[in-house]
Amino acid sequence: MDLSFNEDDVAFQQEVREFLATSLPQDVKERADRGLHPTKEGQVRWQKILNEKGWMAPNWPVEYGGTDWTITQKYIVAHEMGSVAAPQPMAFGVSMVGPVIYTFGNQEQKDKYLPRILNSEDWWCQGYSEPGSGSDLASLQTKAVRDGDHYVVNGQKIWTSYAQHADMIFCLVRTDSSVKAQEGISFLLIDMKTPGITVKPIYGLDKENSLNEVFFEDVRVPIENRIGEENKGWTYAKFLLGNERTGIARVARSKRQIARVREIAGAEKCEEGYLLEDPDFVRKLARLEVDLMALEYTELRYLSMLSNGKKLSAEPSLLKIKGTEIQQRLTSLLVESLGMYGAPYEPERAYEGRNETPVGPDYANGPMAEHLYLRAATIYGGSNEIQRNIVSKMVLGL
Amino acid sequence: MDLSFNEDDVAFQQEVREFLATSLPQDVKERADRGLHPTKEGQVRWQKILNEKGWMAPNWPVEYGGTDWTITQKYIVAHEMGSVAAPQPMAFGVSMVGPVIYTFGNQEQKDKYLPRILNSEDWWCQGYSEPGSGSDLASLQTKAVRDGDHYVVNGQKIWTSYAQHADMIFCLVRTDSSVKAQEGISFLLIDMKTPGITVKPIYGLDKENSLNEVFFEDVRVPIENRIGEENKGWTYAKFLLGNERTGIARVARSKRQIARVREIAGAEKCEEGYLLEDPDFVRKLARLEVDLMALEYTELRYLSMLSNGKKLSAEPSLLKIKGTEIQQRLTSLLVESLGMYGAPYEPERAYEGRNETPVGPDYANGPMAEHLYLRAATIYGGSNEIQRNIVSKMVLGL
Amino acid sequence: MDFELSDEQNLLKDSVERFVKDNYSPEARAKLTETELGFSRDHWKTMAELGWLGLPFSEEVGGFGGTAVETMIMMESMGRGLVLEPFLSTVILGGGLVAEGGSAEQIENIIPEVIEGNLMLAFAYAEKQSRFNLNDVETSASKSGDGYILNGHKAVVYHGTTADKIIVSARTSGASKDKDGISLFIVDNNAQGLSRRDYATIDGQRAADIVFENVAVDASALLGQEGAALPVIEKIVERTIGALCAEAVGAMETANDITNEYMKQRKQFGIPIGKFQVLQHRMVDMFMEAEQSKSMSDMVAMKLELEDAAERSKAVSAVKAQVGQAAKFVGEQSIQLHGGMGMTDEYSIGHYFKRLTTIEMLFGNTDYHFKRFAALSA
Amino acid sequence: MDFELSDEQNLLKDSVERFVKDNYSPEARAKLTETELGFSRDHWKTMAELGWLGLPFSEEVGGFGGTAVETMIMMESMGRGLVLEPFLSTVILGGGLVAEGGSAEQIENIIPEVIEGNLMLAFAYAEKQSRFNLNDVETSASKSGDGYILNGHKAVVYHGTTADKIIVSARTSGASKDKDGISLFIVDNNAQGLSRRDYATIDGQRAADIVFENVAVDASALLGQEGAALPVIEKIVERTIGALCAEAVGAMETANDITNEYMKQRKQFGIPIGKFQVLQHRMVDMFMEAEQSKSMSDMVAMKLELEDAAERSKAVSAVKAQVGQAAKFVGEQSIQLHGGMGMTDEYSIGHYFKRLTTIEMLFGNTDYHFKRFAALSA
Repeated sequence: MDLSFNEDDVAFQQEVREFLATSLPQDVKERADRGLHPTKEGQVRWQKILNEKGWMAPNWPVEYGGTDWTITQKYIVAHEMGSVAAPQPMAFGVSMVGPVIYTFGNQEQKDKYLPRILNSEDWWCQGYSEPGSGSDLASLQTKAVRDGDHYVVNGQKIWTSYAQHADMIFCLVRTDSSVKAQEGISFLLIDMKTPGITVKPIYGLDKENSLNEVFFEDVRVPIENRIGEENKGWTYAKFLLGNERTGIARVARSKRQIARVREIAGAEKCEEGYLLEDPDFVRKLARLEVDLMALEYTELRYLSMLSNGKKLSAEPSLLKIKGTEIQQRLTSLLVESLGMYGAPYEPERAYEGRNETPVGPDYANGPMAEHLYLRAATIYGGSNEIQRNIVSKMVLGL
Repeated sequence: MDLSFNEDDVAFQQEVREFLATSLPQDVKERADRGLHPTKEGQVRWQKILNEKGWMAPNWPVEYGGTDWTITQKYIVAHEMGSVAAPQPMAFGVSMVGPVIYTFGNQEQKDKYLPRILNSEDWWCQGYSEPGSGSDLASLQTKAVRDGDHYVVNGQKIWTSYAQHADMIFCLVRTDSSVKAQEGISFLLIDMKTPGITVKPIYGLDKENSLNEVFFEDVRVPIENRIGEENKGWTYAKFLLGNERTGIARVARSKRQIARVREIAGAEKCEEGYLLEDPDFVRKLARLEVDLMALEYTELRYLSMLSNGKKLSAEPSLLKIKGTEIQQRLTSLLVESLGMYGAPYEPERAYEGRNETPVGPDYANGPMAEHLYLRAATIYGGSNEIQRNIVSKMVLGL
Repeated sequence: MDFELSDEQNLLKDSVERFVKDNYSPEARAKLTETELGFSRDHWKTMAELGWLGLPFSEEVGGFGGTAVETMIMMESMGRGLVLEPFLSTVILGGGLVAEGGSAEQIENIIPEVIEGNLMLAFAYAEKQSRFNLNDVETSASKSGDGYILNGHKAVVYHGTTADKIIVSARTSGASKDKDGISLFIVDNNAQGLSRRDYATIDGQRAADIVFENVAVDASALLGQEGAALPVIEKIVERTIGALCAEAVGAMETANDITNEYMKQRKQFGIPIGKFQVLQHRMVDMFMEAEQSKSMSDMVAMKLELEDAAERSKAVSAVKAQVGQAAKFVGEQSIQLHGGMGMTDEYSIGHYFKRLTTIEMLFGNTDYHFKRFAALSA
Repeated sequence: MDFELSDEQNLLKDSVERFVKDNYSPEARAKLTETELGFSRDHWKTMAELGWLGLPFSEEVGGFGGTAVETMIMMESMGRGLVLEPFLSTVILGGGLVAEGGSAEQIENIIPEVIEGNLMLAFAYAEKQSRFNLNDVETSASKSGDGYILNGHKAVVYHGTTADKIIVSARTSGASKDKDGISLFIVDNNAQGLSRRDYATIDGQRAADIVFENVAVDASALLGQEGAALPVIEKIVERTIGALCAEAVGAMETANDITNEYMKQRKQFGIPIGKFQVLQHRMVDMFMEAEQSKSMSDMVAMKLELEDAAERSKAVSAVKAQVGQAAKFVGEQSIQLHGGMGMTDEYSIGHYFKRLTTIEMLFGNTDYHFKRFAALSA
């Protein structure tokens, strides 16, 4: 057992710090730090910088462009990026569809898509959920019917994050309705410019457009855009969901949020001093910090087990559950720390053409938007209730 | 809407206070205040005093010995008794079997048992739970077979509180195994001195004997000891369970516990002052007080609805759930307030023949015993999980 | 002891519920929130016609002499529809301050106009540094001839956007947190030197930051005795908290109804999600929180009439703390149980969540009131 | 970064687990708790023979030079069986104080005897007024010739009943809460003027209140530098907290295993109660608490070797707070999920609950350590 950094680790940490100090664009950092949705342009600009450095896809195998970092190095990068609010690359490409492609795709697919993901030429989105299928993903109804060299896709996806920016969507579609729900699903990669695709914005609790509905009307998708075998899509989807859980704890981001709470509470007056001296506030912050520390070391312990060749069952669901609960408590505390200035709220588009910034102290711009948006954190990617079902079954055998 | 006391109420409150000041035996009060199990002798002595005053059974109809108090008067009595730690009469007789007898019993049964309950000549216990039937009460297996003018009872009851003191037990027994579980149950009153009954103590978490197993081996019970009709016992049992919920909130007792927490925390040193000044402790205590206040006014609101002729569904389950949660938080806080002196613990019988009182400050004797014993509060009388099932079904229609 | 409504009170309740049912469908409300004004002047007229705007005022000035119980009834029903009209700001808070602290002349000039629906009010009390502390006042009012000159910045004045007159707390003497030396002034919203930054709030309402830069007012603008306004402010803010908690009760009960209904309709894995025990128990906990809040809200409505200020204040903080906890839990879990649907601005449940979120914070959040309760209990 | 055990460490773990399996069935443990002694001298001998009593001591004095990681491994396994022998009191706490603060002579006289199993120790630090504050010491040690005279009352000295020597914190100078002026003394448990009140604790262990009435000791009884004992006490108490948290992890994991198994066996309404979703999720939460505690316990075992005292102290308080919360939740819910069966003294689960309850309190409860953590983070 060992928690220490060796000399190489310390040098690496220095390299990461220098890279971030010199390369992270200020505007990108600021939006991320406030918890606002990224702009497409800013996110892509930053991802291209990361890719130039070779750090776009640390978890990929080296042959496809990964970094071959030790878990200590990954920890260092995650935490250094978190502490300066450097955004992670959008997950849909590099963390979700990328691994599916290099694991189950054919050579052509690998050659075509992986470099474009690394260099952020394609913005990917995820076509999983449908109006009738939330937690019960396998009940999806979007149909793909073979017609010569194409599938003809009809149906609707929903809750599609950033579909309005997307160049590509990876979709679960039903290719066989005569078998059990999970057995008739295929995994397609679809160009968003294909005729018949319509994206309709959903305005969220935060009154911003990050979610969308995506409609498919006789959308023709070449069969070479199918991953793996027809009707085996569920296997690839499950692989992806498992993969999605790594990093879902978002420890580094939450650490930065703790620092933000301290910054704000240290500036907000309260009774005779500052909010940061209020015993109730101090206690809530300490509880969060300790819970976050417990999560951090649990994540590290699991990573250590994996890198020592041990297998995990559904333990990573714990990271999702605890991670999202902490994120929500943090945005709650951020909003609370604003006092009355938690109430003013207008979406970003309301400021278009106005020569004004949001009212109140500068740090009041962000927390409520993120607080509202992050209500989804315990819902998406398998709600926390579903995660507990999974642990109950897989780990506890109940 | 009106919360005020009228002149009569104020006079009545004065009467109650005087009665308690002059009539409540000091030894009985002290055990109750500490949260220790009552002795049989002390409890009976106190109940006889209450009965002499005519206050043994406030909730009974006047014709059987009730008091015809308004809800305000009941509130006053409960709260005055609570504030001086006067024990309530044992529920098994006066609150449980009594109402069953005057509601469903025949004249002979009423004449025979009700006066003896009022004057504490019979100590009753409750024969419901069995080893295989906890939350699933209707699955009980104790059999009663007709043999002439008698039932012959065979089987076992468990978790029977104070059976070691009891003169009588009211029992649910199976008189027909050929029908649906609830339909073959009868309700019998059984003399504990009947041959074939064996009481075996269960030592609880508190290492005291308040719970027991009761074994029935060919126990002959006269058929006139059956309440109502054969095989209709479930109806009476359900009536009783509904009845049991009134008063289950134990608000007055919890108010007294709040006062005890204040007494102890006001005497325990902590940092530069007393525990009662510690912000964390203050916060926990304030939360408890507010939660208790919410429970108190919810109970009153429900009582007000009932006395105005409105019907409640499963709302009283809320009183059980919240009341027991508060009781447990209170004993937790009491134990916590003792600091290191929360650890020493020996059952009462360990002191027999020793010329010693428990170690530590005098107030340290009691809280841990009650804390341990009250873990059962969220289990017995239908666990809090079962209560939530009931509310879900009956109130929310889920 | 009696928690039942009188026949008259039941009529009032029915009347408000009918208004809400007729005018506050989720769609209708959504439209109103998108308007410049943020509410409907027609609704306001209706409220005046129905006599609601005169509810808490004495009969002498044309009011109905209602108690906090009538206010509770009205606010609870308004909470069901998340009503947007500034009843709380104008009638309970602004009107309450005038009726409680004003001279006979001020009352005569203002209250009948409020009752008629011709005059709207807002109370500017919070400041950047004050958090929830009512006696933390740095805005200054310095004597100048017969009148006063106001300077300062007031934060997040609910309905300060549309009020005709702003009631401002300002310091006429003492240091910034002194209890003495605070005075109230009635200022025209278009007074010289007054500038406003208007904005929307997350609960779909409107508020403003108001800056006073050498705003000159007459002696007649002083509301009540110079330097002695704090007890008046505290009393009226406590009544406002009671009203706000009643609104929260209505909002919670409705959020629960909506969620409960959704759980019966929405199917996953082939069965309604309301059949999953974990979600059932969550819904039971939400129901219990609303029940407890309702009991406390009823209690405080009765206790607000108490003469004993300490007892009254303790009850008010207890209720706000209970309702604050409940509002947070019910609001957040309503979203959770709705899943993705709960995340959309279009669907109604999110608006209950947002209003409950602000109610938790307004006039002191849960922690603030637990602490105040504890201090009053010590 | 690596959380895996070495081969040697795995051997140690297997060895302790075997000992627990062979000697600590619930029935065997129940019998031991009913004895006068409260544990088994035979087991103690076995532990000595296996070398466990020398685990944390340096090789020079006959120990194995183990780190906090080895202690964690041993305590975690002991926690599984709720082992009663005074390993913590004698080896980690008492032995730790001697090894850390003692003179070469004291170390030589005491540690080998501890390692051999011939000498038991206990640490008397708490006092009636001190709560969890290690520097709140009123017991006095006044110079008298070459030696000292001790006076005072020490509260709840775990295993003070059976220890051969008591290590006592006493004030040689300063006021009652001063950090300077605290000294440690090694006192024979049968010293003239020392009187004991022995009793059982709820976790089935033994403790004593010890009164010192003019107890005279030689200068050689002083452990470490006069008046400068607090840093030594803090360091060793922190190691003890780490060990105690590891014990809690073992106890929680076992309580969870027992409960999980019970949920599979126990039927209600015709099906195992483990099929009810609400109970499943409760069990998942218990599992998660234990997992988080395990991670923190591992972490602190590694961090206890740190030189940076502030960083180490912060980690220790974080772990104790996390484990305290988890212990309370897991303990209480284990009882709840067992229903009536959980309420009996005969069944094993209650004993896990009780030990977890005391661990939450010992050396500072959850609130205490959250506060300490916050103070160290400020």
